[in-house]
Amino acid sequence: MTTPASSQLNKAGLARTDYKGLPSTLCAGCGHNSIANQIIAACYELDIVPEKIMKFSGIGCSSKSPTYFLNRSFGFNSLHGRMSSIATGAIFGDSRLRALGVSGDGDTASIGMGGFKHMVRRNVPITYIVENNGVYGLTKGQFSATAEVGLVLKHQGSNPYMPVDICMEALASKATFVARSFAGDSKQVKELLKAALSHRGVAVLDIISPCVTFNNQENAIHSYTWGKDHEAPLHEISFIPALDEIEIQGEFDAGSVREVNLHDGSSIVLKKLDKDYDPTDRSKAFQILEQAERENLLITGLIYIDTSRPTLLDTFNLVDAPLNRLVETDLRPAAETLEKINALMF
Amino acid sequence: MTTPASSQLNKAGLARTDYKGLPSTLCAGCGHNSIANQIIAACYELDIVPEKIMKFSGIGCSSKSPTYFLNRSFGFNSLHGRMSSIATGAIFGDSRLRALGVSGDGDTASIGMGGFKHMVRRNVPITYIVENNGVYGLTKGQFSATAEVGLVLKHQGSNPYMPVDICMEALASKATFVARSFAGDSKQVKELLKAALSHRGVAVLDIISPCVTFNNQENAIHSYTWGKDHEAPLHEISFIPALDEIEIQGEFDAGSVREVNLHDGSSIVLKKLDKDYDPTDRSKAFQILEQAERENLLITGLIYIDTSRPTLLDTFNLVDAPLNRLVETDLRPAAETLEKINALMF
Amino acid sequence: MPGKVINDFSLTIATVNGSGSQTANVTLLRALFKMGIPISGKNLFPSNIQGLPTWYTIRLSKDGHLARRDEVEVVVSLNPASFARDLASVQPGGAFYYADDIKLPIDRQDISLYPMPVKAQARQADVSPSLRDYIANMVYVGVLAQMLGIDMDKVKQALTFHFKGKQDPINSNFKVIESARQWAEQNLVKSDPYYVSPMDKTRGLIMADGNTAAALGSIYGGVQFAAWYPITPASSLAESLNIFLPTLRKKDGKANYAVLQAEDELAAIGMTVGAGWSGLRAMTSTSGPGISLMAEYAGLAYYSEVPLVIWDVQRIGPSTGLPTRTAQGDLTEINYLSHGDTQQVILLPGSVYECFEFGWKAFDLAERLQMPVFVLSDLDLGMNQWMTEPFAYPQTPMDRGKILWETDLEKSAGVWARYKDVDGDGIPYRTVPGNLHPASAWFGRGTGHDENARYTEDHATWEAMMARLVKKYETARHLVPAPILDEPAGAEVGIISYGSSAPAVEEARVLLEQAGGPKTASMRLRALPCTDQAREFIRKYSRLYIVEANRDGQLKQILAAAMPAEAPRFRSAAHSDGLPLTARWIMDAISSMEKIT
Amino acid sequence: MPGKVINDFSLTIATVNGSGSQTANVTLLRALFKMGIPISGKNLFPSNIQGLPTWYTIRLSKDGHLARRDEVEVVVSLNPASFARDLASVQPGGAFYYADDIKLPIDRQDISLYPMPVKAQARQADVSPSLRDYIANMVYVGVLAQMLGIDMDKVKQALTFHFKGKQDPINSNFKVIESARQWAEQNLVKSDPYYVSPMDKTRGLIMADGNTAAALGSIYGGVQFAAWYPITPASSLAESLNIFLPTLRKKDGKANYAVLQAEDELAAIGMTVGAGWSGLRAMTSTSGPGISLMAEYAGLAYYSEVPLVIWDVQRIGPSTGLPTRTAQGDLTEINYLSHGDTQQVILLPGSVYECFEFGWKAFDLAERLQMPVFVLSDLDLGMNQWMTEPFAYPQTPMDRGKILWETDLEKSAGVWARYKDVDGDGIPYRTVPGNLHPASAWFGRGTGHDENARYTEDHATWEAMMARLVKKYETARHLVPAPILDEPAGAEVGIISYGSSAPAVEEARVLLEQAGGPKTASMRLRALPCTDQAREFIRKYSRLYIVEANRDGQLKQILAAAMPAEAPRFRSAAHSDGLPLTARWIMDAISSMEKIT
Ligand SMILES: Cc1ncc(C[n+]2csc(CCOP(=O)(O)OP(=O)(O)O)c2C)c(N)n1
Ligand SMILES: Cc1ncc(C[n+]2csc(CCOP(=O)(O)OP(=O)(O)O)c2C)c(N)n1
Ligand code: SF4
Ligand code: SF4
Ligand SMILES: [Mg+2]
Ligand SMILES: [Mg+2]
Repeated sequence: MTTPASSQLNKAGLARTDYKGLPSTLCAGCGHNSIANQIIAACYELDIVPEKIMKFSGIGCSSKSPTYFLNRSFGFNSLHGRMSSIATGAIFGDSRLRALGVSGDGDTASIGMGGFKHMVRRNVPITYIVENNGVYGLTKGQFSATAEVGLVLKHQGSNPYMPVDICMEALASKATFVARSFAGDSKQVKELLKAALSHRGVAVLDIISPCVTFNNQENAIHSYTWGKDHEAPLHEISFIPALDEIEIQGEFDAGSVREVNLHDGSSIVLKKLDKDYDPTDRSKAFQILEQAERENLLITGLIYIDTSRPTLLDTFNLVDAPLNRLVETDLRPAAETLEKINALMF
Repeated sequence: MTTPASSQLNKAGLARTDYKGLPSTLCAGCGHNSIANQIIAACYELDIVPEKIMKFSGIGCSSKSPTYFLNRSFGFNSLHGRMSSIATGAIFGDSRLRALGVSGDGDTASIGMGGFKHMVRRNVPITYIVENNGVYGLTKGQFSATAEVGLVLKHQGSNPYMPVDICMEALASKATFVARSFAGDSKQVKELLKAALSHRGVAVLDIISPCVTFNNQENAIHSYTWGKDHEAPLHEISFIPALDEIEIQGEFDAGSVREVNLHDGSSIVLKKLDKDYDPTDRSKAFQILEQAERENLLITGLIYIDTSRPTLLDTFNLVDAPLNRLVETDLRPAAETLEKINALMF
Repeated sequence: MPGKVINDFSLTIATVNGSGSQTANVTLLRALFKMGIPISGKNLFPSNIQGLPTWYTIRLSKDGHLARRDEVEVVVSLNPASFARDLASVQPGGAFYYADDIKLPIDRQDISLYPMPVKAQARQADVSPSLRDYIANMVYVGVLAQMLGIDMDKVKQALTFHFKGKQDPINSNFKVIESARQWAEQNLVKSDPYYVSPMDKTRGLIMADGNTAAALGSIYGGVQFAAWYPITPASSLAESLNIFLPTLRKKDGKANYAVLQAEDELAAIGMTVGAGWSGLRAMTSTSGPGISLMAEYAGLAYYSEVPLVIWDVQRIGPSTGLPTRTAQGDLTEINYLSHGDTQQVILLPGSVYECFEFGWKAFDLAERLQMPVFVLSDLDLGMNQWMTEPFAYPQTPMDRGKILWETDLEKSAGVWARYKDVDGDGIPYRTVPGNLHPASAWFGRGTGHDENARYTEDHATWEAMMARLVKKYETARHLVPAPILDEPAGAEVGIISYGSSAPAVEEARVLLEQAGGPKTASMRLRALPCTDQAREFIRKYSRLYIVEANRDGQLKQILAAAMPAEAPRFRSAAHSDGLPLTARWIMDAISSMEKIT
Repeated sequence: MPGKVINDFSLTIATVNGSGSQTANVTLLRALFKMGIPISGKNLFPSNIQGLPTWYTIRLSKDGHLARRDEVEVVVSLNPASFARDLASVQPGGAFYYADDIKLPIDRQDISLYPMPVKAQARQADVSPSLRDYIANMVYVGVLAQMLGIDMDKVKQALTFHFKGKQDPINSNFKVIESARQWAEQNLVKSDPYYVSPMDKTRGLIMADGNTAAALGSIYGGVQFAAWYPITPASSLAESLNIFLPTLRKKDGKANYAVLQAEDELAAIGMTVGAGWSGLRAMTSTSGPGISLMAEYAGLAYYSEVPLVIWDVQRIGPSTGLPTRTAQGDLTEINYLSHGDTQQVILLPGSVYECFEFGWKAFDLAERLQMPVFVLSDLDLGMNQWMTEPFAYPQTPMDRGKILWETDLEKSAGVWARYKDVDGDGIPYRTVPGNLHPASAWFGRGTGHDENARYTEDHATWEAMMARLVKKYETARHLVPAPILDEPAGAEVGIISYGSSAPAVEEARVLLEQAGGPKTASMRLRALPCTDQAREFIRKYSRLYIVEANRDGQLKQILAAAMPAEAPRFRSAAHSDGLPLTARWIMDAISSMEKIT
């Protein structure tokens, strides 16, 4: 999944190819791939110098994708559910860098819930993307915490729990940037990515990104016609037909509602926020999310933004030079000071 | 902190003393003590058989209190932040029992956040009390996740993070019972406890419970007049003057607002929900919590309730007999079945 | 053409992950098995879902050796990406089958080459176009059937079994196989020596993977509660519970068990501890990363004496490591798991058969000892197909351990103490929630406690409690499964192995003797702490080789710490690269050390 | 009356937790210290905040022994709850001071009894009523000053120091002390032999606790990032960073460091790994339960080779255990921490002085080795007051290890490989974020990787990486602090100790010789893995006693696993009840084992 080389240079003097990563090893048609493409496009169009980005992820198919973009950026594919903490520590190394994290719904909303909430509360300056497919892809199709209640998966039975709404969680933890999009809506994904990358503080981006392989109803799982006859399930979990990524066709305008059919025949309903929606009104944000949940549709767009709150780095009032460039003379107090200290020790 | 013996028997044929626990080892004046007293009162008045309650806690001053009530109940003082999971597993032992958990704000909102959120999502049938003092008591006064932003504590500096609103978190995770009270409002605490204990599903009870010892502003910390002179701080963390528990004086009526002064001179503002407030309206609940936060006051009362959702136990459709009373003949399939299984193994 | 080699070679099929070759491979495996030929099937797959190379290796061994071999004589390649590597992997004199649409250079004259019209055959198949990629896999089944001499009836049987008798898929698949076979008959000339022919060495045996066996064993052990979090290679253990429990353990539609997918491993073990404390047979299953996350709760269970079973289906670490590669690398971590002084009980199943057996035994041990019991399997044992005796129904009644109910407490007039060593075996009595006797309740905690479970900081009491736990561990030594010993007369050297490394060790012993090496005695350890039989074996031999699939010789370290007096005679044969050990490697390792005696 | 016993006894003060006796106790300690008498102060406190018994013991030792003793000669009791126990604890011939308002039976004739009018004196004190309970503690200071002969000027000095020269509190407190002293002078008749008198054995020394020392050492080591989560007995380490960093490390109001209180230990170490990866000197501090929670991330840091420092201020476990009691019980867990094959580097400070020294050295080691470095302190070392040489300014410049910046990469034309063993010491080169050279970036991961940090499942590459890490561990062996050896000629027996147990061992050696026991050589181990000096010592002696404050002889187990050939000569003297080891216990343990040789 590399991006077609474009010789045209941006203001950073870089070609689009300077932003590419290694070939994707995700399934053909995986929503995660289109998101990686939009990250490349957004960084290219924002003239970001790749060396000035730090990439982070946890563990999962989604968490693999940081290797599929920005080869020239430092990055860390950390532990399952623990990207929040490693990123929080890493941003102190050189405060001039921007952090970009890619996680999954399992990685963030299941095992990573605690760390995610506290990262948000601290307003860690990071663009935090959740590639949300309601399932554990890499471990082959168990429920994640964002799975629909009542969803039935092979070998898993029916999901009895209420789904986690990542945007609602971010909002409850006082996120300063909360947005949702759909992997198939590349235009919106790119725009929101640009906004997020330009935001000072934590920017939570919940991107619905269907898993072509596992997010299927049991009854629909891998059904094929044998010969001329009717459909019958193929009990072959190791067979994954190559499918196309779902792309929203035509214009999807602000304020409108769009039903999207997924590979397994199920569908989701997206509602794009109106142009005149005010994303700075937190109580309104709660209201629309709560309402959308009742009406069982997914709000997309910039749901909430607050540009006033200091970031975690701001609160530490650090020296201007990057901490990781400081040397012994900066870091080791003079010998005299130790005498004073010893004197304090009675 | 034992309850005065009352010879009067309740419908369970028990005296109030049958509900008591060991003497408290918490500080005199600790809000947690009054809550323990109300738990005793509530269980006594609800005619609950103590053997039919399971007590749980994590680690902290608050988490010690389950030993200060219901000596005749089974209980487990588990790990810091991990009461949610041990309780979730334990309720399967005998579904006829009621679970009652006591946690702290650090235990629930810091280290325990992830487990807490998922327990709530699963609608685990438990009365989950958070004795919320905005500080780590047992480890001597560090910030907890519910500490006011900007609060200054000895050796900790100023708290830069936004506080966690436990009721908001419970609501976001689709709790079926969300309430808040103040330890000094024993009447309300008891009433809400009774409601919670009668609820089928997760009942989250956030009780503001001031720490007399550590929840102090640095400038106010342990100040005393030496001789005739003005106040000066006493740098003696090991000196804890015996203070009285804060009790709200007189009637605190529904709908009214009350400012309460804490031991350190700081104060909190409580607003009791109106009589006509409808606790079944979830969007309304979000609204009042969000608004109260902006107005920097604490809503008390039953904030939200939903009696329709099945509990975690309901979703498993278990046999009627308590699982922990089943015997080999119930649990070990017959020998013939294994032959069938072996045949399946090709 | 050299003499035929019959039923004694390895066959590797190289395909693309996600292309659906599993049905084809298992069909081959089943057909061979039904022909009575001893076989094992190992799947080498990448840690992704679609598009990367994957290999499936079937070893045929008329002598019944089931361990992995490095050498492979017959290779089938359908994957351009691994073509060169696959070609190079064929033993001289071997056979190389490949899809004829792969137009890549072939530079070997020392092997037989067989192109296969995979795409063409698939196109003729009368299945919906979306199925073509899948059905293509059946082509090599047909070609191999013809070229190796696989009985087509058995192939049909295999398909019938796989598709549970549904005629449509059976026929569509078989048609493709048959026409491919015919094509081979007409177009290929056999020039390699590798053949199969019927034997009678699998009668009465079954094939299964260890995770399925472990789940079934747990079910026959009466598992009542399982909390888990998905992780390769352990997931299929819990998923097998989901598959088999409903049919085996429901009473008129109602369940007497609960399987719960937790939000993470911290919660999974926490829930399991809660269920174990409340009197249920409780288990969790995970792999290395999960074990690390379970460390804190494992310590609580050890010290508060809560029974639970923890399965660790090991993969190679440290850290995330290689999720789809095997190892025996979690032994030292688990032996010393959690802070403070702890001693953990560990079971080491050495076969799929024992995965079932230890599945139920682990509960008896955990409830008897009132402590966590760890069962260490691994990816090779857990996810690969092994030939085995049918699972044996538990020979002994369930042991629920020392539980007091209302009637017991009435007898004792409510006099009892939760942590008192009444019987001198270090194991106290316990009550569980729901016991309505007024004296039944006690308060569990991970903090210091006295015999009545009351909090105390008294140092003598603390030390006494900890000493009793040592006594309990000593009791465990006499209850855990004894090792499997093979001590031929005149053996000078002892070999100690465990788990999935055992088959390779047994084969290596044969090779060693054939190569004129020393006669060896063998002990397959099945549990820690060491039973008396194990200690005796260790004391007996002048040189002890400890064979294991890890880097640091973990069992050797544990044994040295446990039996320092014997430690100088220990020698480590440890090696870990993600693949199961081979007999050849073991034999080389031992003989090189033997020379330097 | 028997002959005077001067400067050689123990004094215990029994009060109620939360009553504010700390100032009084420290004042006594300081006054004695300023009199030149070698002393140590140990606080035995409950795991709660107010209302439970608490004891403070000052040992005076003219010979400079600082370890805990079981015997106590002078006892002060202000707590009715512990009165009986306190009374019983006095050695025959000793002295018992008690608040005269405690009306409890006193049944001992073999000791001197001194009632003190604590309440009455406090009432006379001219302080606000709310302070009476606190000031009452000054009464026993005055009484003891009179009865033991403590120099009142030194008492005044102590108060002045404590109240940072503020006259009001100094005077109010001193007044109470002085009037109590006068009361004692007029009303009490000395009948016990215990006295203090000035010496010159503390000149140039300071007193401090290990956590403060560790924090200061870290600051002089240039700590840039610390993430922590509160836990007894480690909290005061991070809190001391908060206290001292602002004054020592701010440049015109701006900080070149960050201390962050995380939401839990999983996050604390995660943040620390992130900071270490990004090129900062990063640390976290915790106790046993935190270590267990850090297991997974510790494995990631080990395998992805991220430098960080982890302080474990040990308390007794397993599980929550006794949070306010000490032990050396996390050694085996940490040595084998995390799943898969890992080898951890562990520093073992044996004094407050070394807490400071290892505070800065740990960073040099971590950045040089690019791996986690664990420093194991404990409650006794970390929270109690120890006499020590003043902290020594780091003798060596900072070692930032193998870091490549833009200029380096320009020189090499961007040619480098993150995980290549260029120098043959197993340690690769690294770049850190912010390096703007286009070739600088690499992608960290806990999954299998090659020399260029690219993901791979190749088994040969995996094994090579793991082998290099073994080489790195071997390099570490030559870099970690060497043991402190004392090998008198003619010693047959070796004693190995570490950490806070060392002082008791040194005292025990004297006692052993006095008791006609064998002449002993001593090695205080200061790090794992064992340096050559340590190995040599271990090879040398016919019998080796390994002394430690845990149940299972954890160091002995680690050494047996590491040096199996020497293991038969190891003998464990391990004991753990939450209190620091005493010389008497060690001497008894060793001599009993010596007899049975
Ligand atoms: C501690 C730990 N537990 C479990 C796993 C196994 N695991 C790997 S990915 C994954 C879930 C991934 O789901 P998600 O985050 O939604 O990503 P997706 O694959 O769906 O994109 C799990 C459970 C692990 N690697 N580490
Ligand atoms: C894993 C772990 N980390 C840290 C601790 C130390 N610890 C004990 S109680 C506590 C915080 C308690 O705060 P809170 O839950 O608010 O209870 P409170 O004492 O304020 O009532 C901490 C951090 C622990 N016991 N276990
Ligand atoms: S399994 Fe699902 S999530 Fe993973 S790569 Fe394939 S489509 Fe994407
Ligand atoms: S320290 Fe605070 S929370 Fe703890 S017992 Fe005392 S008053 Fe209560
Ligand atoms: Mg997912
Ligand atoms: Mg608190």
